[in-house]
Amino acid sequence: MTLLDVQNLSIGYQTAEGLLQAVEGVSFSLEAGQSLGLVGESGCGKTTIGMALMGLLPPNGRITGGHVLLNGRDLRELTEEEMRQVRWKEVAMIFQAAMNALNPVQRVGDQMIEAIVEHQPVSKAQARQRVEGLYQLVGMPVERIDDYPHQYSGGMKQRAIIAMALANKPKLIIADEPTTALDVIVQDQILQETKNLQHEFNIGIIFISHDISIVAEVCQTIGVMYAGQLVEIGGAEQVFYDPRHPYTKALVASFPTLAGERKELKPIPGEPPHLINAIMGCRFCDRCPRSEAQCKLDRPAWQQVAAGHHVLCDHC
Amino acid sequence: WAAPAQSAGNGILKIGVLEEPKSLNLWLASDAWSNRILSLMYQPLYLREPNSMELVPWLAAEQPDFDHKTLTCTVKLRPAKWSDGSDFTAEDVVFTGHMIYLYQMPRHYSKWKFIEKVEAVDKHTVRFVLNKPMAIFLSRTLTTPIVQKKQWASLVKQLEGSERALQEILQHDFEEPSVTGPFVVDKWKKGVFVYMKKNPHFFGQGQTIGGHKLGPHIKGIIFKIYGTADAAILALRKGDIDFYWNDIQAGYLKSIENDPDIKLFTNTKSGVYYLGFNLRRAPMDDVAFRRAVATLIAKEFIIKRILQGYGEVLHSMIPPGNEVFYNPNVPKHGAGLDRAQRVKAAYEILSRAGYTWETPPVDAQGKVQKARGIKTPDGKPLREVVILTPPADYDPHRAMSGQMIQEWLREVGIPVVSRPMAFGALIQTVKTQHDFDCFVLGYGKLALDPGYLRAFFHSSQDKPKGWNMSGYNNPEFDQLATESDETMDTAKRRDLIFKMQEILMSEVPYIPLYNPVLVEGVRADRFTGWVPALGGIGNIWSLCEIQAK
Amino acid sequence: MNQQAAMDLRQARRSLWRERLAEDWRVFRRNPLGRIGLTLLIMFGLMAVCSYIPPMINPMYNPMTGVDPHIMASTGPSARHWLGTDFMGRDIFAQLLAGARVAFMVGVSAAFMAVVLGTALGMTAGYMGGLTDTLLMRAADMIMVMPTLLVVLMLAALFGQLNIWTIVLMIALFRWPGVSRVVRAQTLSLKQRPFIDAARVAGASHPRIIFRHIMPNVLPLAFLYMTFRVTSAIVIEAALAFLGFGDPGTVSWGMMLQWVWKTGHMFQAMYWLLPPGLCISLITLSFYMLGRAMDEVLDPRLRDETSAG
Amino acid sequence: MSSAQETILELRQVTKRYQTRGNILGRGKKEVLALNRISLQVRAGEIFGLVGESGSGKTTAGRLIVGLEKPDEGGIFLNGQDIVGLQGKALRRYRRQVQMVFQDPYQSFNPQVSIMDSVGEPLLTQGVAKGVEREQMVLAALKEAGLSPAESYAFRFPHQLSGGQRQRVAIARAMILEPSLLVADEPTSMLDASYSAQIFDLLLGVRGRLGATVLFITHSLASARYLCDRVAVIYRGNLMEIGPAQEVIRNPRHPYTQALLDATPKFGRCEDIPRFNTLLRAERPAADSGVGCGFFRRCGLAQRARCSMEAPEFRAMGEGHLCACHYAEPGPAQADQGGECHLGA
Amino acid sequence: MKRFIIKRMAQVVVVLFLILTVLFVLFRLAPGDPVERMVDPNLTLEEAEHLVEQLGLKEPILTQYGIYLKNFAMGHFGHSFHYGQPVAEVIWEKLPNTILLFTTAVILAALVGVSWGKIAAWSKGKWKDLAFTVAALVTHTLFLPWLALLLVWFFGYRLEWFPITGMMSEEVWLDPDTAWWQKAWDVGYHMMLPLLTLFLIHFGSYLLVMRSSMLDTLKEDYIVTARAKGLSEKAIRNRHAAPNAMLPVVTSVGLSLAFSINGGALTETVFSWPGIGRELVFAVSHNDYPLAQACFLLIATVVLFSNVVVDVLYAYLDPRIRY
Ligand SMILES: Nc1ncnc2c1ncn2[C@@H]1O[C@H](COP(=O)(O)OP(=O)(O)OP(=O)(O)O)[C@@H](O)[C@H]1O
Ligand SMILES: Nc1ncnc2c1ncn2[C@@H]1O[C@H](COP(=O)(O)OP(=O)(O)OP(=O)(O)O)[C@@H](O)[C@H]1O
Ligand SMILES: [Mg+2]
Ligand SMILES: [Mg+2]
Repeated sequence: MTLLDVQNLSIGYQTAEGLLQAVEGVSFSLEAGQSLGLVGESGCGKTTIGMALMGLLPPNGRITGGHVLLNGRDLRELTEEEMRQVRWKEVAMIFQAAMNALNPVQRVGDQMIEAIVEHQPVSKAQARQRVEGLYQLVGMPVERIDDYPHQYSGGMKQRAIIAMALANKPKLIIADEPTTALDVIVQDQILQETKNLQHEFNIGIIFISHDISIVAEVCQTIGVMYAGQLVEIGGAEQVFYDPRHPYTKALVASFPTLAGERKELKPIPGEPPHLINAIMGCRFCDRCPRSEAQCKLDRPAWQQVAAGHHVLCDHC
Repeated sequence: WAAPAQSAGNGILKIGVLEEPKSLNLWLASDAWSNRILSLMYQPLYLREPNSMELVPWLAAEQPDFDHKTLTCTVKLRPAKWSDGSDFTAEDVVFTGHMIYLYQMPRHYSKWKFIEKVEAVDKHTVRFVLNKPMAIFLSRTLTTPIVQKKQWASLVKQLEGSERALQEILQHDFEEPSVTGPFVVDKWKKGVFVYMKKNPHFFGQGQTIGGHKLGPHIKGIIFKIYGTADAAILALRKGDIDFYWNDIQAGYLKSIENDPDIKLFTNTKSGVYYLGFNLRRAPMDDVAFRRAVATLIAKEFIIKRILQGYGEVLHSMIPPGNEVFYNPNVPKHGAGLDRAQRVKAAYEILSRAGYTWETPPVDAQGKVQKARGIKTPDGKPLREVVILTPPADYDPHRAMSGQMIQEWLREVGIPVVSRPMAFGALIQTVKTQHDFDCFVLGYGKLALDPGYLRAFFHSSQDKPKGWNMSGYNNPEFDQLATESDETMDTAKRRDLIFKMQEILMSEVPYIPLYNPVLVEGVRADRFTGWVPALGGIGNIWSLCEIQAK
Repeated sequence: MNQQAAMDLRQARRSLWRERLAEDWRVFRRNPLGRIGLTLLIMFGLMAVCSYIPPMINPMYNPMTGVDPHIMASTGPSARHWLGTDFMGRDIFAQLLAGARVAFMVGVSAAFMAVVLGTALGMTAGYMGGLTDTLLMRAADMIMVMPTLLVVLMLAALFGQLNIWTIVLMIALFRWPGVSRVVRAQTLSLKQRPFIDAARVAGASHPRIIFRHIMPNVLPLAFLYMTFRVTSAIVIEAALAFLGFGDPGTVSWGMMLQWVWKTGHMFQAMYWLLPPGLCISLITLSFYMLGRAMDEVLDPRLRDETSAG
Repeated sequence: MSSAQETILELRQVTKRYQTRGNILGRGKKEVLALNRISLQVRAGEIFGLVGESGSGKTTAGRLIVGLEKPDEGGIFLNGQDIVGLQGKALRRYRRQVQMVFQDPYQSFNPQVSIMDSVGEPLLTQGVAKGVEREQMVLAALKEAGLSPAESYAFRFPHQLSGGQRQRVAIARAMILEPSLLVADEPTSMLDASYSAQIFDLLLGVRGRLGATVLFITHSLASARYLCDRVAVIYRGNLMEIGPAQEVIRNPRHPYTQALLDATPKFGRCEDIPRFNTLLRAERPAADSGVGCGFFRRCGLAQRARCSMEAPEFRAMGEGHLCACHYAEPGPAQADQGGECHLGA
Repeated sequence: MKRFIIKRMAQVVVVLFLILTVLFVLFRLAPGDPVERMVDPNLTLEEAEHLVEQLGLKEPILTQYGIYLKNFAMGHFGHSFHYGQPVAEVIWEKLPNTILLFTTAVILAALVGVSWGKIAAWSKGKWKDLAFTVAALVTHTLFLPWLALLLVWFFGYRLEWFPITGMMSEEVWLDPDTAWWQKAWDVGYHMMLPLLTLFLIHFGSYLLVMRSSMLDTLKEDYIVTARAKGLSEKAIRNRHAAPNAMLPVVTSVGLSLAFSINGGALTETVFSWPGIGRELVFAVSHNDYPLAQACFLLIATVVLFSNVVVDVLYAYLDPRIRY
């Protein structure tokens, strides 16, 4: 059964200048135990989607359309109290800024115990035992449970958060740039661990990053986002070896690699559009080498280019 | 909420005051607030009777027997007891005198230093020997409060040879001072109240002294300390207190005048508020200038407008309430004149003295006009004169008077500014530094003995921190003052004092302005028998005579 | 051609600043606190300006020395005296207007001095570091723990005769440490910012770094602090006057309150008790609100939020 | 690749220590060895890459080179002239030749100063040009950096530009004096991939058109490979390996470089990338004095007796390829297994 | 920690010494001597001179300074000119009253201000926030003496609910039969208005500081984490946001203490609450220098030590700080 089904999700932020359409018409689905990567440059709405899935949009943010079905249940129809039950029990999140995601004045262990006790009928002592187990799972010394966050290194904090995300054995974890602030070596270790844990517990993961290479390493399915829209989605190989959308192509082409010949990088000219202004046609057309006059006016439609490989472009 | 206790019923009088006594040490606590309490405790040999203002024997048994030839005075004492039950004897009087003399007790020493000898003739007779005749002997020396030898002797002994003996004495604190007065302090909650209970050993209990049948008829007095007048007035209105022992300011009067429960008493004070000149400087050294200023000041206006009627005009440095020494026939500059007449009179005085104007205050037709360009007799423009006054919050009346005087003097073209100055600074400038032109000050509680005239105007007092702030120097006056000081015959002394007043008012180093009237309020429904006196109903006689209704 | 280009550039530069001010103004205006504060302040400003008018109409409206010849006691509002008269027959409205002038004078000049002093010392301490920093900050710490009102009170009693300028000076002398601490912290953090390094790499000298790079970033903060200091200066002066230690020759609102309190009109002369206190409170409030609003204009997070996207 | 072979910049045994500020009491005060006896030479006209993880001392090296800081020991030579301790005028003159682009484009501009004045500042302070002339030069430089129309960018404040634009402005500012050496401190680490390609292009242009030498500081092996002629790998202030970019990255000899390469996420056709599976240990204690091998704490090969006491010498591993490891041997890399590619695992 | 405290204490002592010296210098620099200001025509010039000498005001300055320091070190603060009593005794009588009033008010204000500030920030933009913020803004900026006078007028004069002065009714304290709780009740009853004044003035500032600090905290990532964990609103507010938001409040309380002491003195003066603040104003206006000096020093000491306490408290609340 489909774990998560996002249909036509649109999200707007109310700002001083008007409604900022941060996400528009995004659809994807995720099977249990699978991983989906969302890539795209800064400000394209990745975090916004993640937050919307958790029901944690900031006060000025609002889902303006679409559905989010978790195990067939529409999260948008849940009351705040029901949503609260869903959080962390069914969907957990690993945040972009792990450094700041832990409360600096509470012991790390207590923060994890809190997450368990809130959702499960266990005593604090039992919860603590569980936390100790989790620490071992993510390879952290158990005796540091009672430390404060500032006594941890960046990698340890990130591990602690991963452990915390696993605390209630959720079915879905949203990982929003979990390794951005880390060194490569630590990042590598964490990514490996994440993968192992995912397999072990059969967890669905939505992995958000602006770094294609990281997503490539972790995810089976990849969605490429641009200016609030999902522009291409498909299997990892499909997307990277056979990118169809001009943006995806440009993105892949602008990324230096370690392998192969030193190819020339092709920068993408221009800047992404302002999301405040209503955009009629294709959002990428101003920067697209292949754009035509018509692109500006017509809303592009989804094309299937291969099984499970879809592109939001009329010309591919 | 807490209902006001019916104090009359239990025989306890409640008095509202603004400050608590400094201490119960007689030698330290000389201020008005301490005095309210200490005057009920420490008693003198003689006391003024409120109606006649005559001295009547108090701790003394009869009028003093003064031998003018030998300058010896014998005083017979009443059989009285200290509050600790021991007898009051001549030794206590002798001891008090010695103490004052020995330590140069501030405020008392000058009243005792001319005493050659004081001795106890027997247990109830004291003999004083003076080294020269002294007018204030009867009125001031013999009214010094007496302290108990038993209580102080050990301390005095201890302090023998000490350098700072006076300081030690002033800082000495008794839990329970032995006194002879009608009340003793029973409980004192600092900053909150002082409770005085009746002294069972009070010598006057049931006696008739000076025509007054003395009680006290009340069990005790609670002095409630209200830091602010508004609180005290409110307490009086609510009946929390029976008597507010302080001058009620005009602002409050409106709200209590028509209150049937409150009875107001209006009495004069023994006070002088005046404008003083610095005679060491021009143009204030010119008597014509001073007279012109005196002429220009409309004292009635000040009384009517600034004091809102609560005051009397002063024409002499001795207030009229001091019937014995007040000279009604001194020169009264500008009395009864209206504004234009004053200007004309002043113009005449000044121009006769040689002052000139570019535009004189009075034109050829005799009409008053705006004066300009006044010049002194030597042809120089008149410099600006500054009148220093206390600030309005310290005493709005004086500050405002300064302002009015400024306006009036400008009418004849004298350039004046009135400048309020913080009180401490004012005293410093005027009394110590002598760096001023004119000032407005006043004394609210002058003694009835006019000895202060000498202090204020004798040339020997013209030094930094001396009381002759004007720098007045008149050998004739000095002569009279010294003579009057040593004249013990009242009639003769009165002549001298009259003459001194005449000289002063003709030369006007100070221009007396007004003597405020004191308004006090009591609850009409609680106690009766208040004794009005110069200085108000708050006096020992009242407190010895009042009875619950 | 070249001249034309130069002119264009100059114009572009000007419009750049205009835009920036306009943007600041927009942010400021969005803030209701700022709008209310500014309106109130303009009102008080008008009062201060108008304070010169009543004495010109009739000398009896002179706030300090003018007395109504027909009135001998405090009276309530009337056509002749809009807010009534005080115990001597002086016009309360005229006093209130004069009080506005004094409040501005005291508040702005004391705050200005405190802020100039605080900024200069704070920047010196922050930029120089080392011993200078330690000494200045210890001094600041020491002054900071003193209750200003009580200190000035004590000095007033000791040295007598305080005129309004000495009061202003003393307030300034005791209120700079707060400013200098903030400015110092800001300077320290600015010093660490890469753009200072960038300027150094560009070859900028120390004075240039201080005045061109640090100062413009510190000044808004200093200006912000000035509004808060204005309130505290006004309050301190008013409290001082209320306690009877003010300049006896100046009609300030605190002085008016003192008169009503000390002359025993508290219970019957509401018309006299209310206006000065209300004015002090409102002017404090308005400067405070202005400061808060400016705080939001200056808050970099806010600016980044609006500029993002 | 590069034809010019003369050395423009040389670091000789440069050591830099920092005192970390403890608390108010001075407790917790530590000495950080940011650079430990680093020696390297940058040749004129090349793009030289300095690669390392966060905290390895890359920025410190850059700051020392532009004279923002002084080394505790050692010398820095530009065209043979020692620049350590330059002051006042001399320092200012030196900075006409050496400029820097900072890591964080959001922080390296004074928010109160317009782009025009920021970019024009070096002209003013170096007394090159004033007034209209200066403004024209700024406009030209902005155009050069790919910001056109330049006028519309010049009269803006930094916060009105995107990160990519700011970084281009930063390059314009650094290049306006036409320095011979440009230190670019991770100019793209805060930017999106699509922008970094633009910046790379610009830097290549800087080298190409203006003939400037570029010291490119980065944590990413991939960008180093793309951009640089030669690279140096440093770890916690210690130089590990140095050599031609392609050589070092495709054939790393130092365990640390190998580990780094292993850990770098790869994508694309990565079959030919060897995998070393270097054993990394959890941190182990070692003296922090700079003796011994800098990588000893984490190295799986290291033996306490040798590595913690004896600093390894640089030994040639190939043509211009030096490596500081007791256990490194010249010759082709010995990969555990070839080409595991993580794509879509 | 211990070392930190000791070091801070040493700093406090140094600063106190400096203040002491400054006070001494100030009082000697001041024109005139205290006796000069006793305007009493009964006090003759001769007597005044003698008194000045006896009070030790004629010694050489350095001798006076030496004596002054020695006395302070030994805890002798001299004798009050006004009361003639040792200053320490005067202060000792008044100090408990100040502590009672001031700390009660500050603690109450802090409790209410902080909890309401918490709620206001939590419901930012809603009516509750608006009401709380406006109330805080208004009370915070009210001119304290004026507020006090208004309260006197309204509760004391109009409604006659509360006494407007002093701290106890004499009936209660004279009656030997009154129980302690009656006395306590009586003091509390008298304390109502000054307490209300101080409370109103302070609670606003606590509320505002807490509110803005809380708003800052709410933007932090760990709050989002807490939300994501599915914690209840209350738990997030009280367990995660509030403790962090408290940190700046604690600092600001420490820093504003000096300023609130001004307010304390004004309140005590208006309500004639027999405390240190009023005593200082009284001493100053009566030229009682030893008393004024000691009161001031006491206040400075209290402020300095409270700052140390605040630092320690801060370290206790924030585990990131370890001295
Ligand atoms: N609270 C908010 N109010 C207004 N606009 C917002 C808010 N949060 C985000 N945005 C805007 O919504 C858009 C999408 O933001 P989002 O944080 O989802 O991007 P992102 O893809 O996660 O970017 P990054 O890679 O920088 O994290 C951006 O343009 C951003 O400016
Ligand atoms: N001013 C300073 N005071 C104290 N320590 C410093 C200072 N600057 C740098 N360090 C320390 O020196 C070491 C090297 O820092 P540096 O900034 O050069 O690293 P980097 O390689 O540029 O790292 P990053 O990739 O994070 O920019 C680090 O451990 C850092 O903590
Ligand atoms: Mg994001
Ligand atoms: Mg760096």
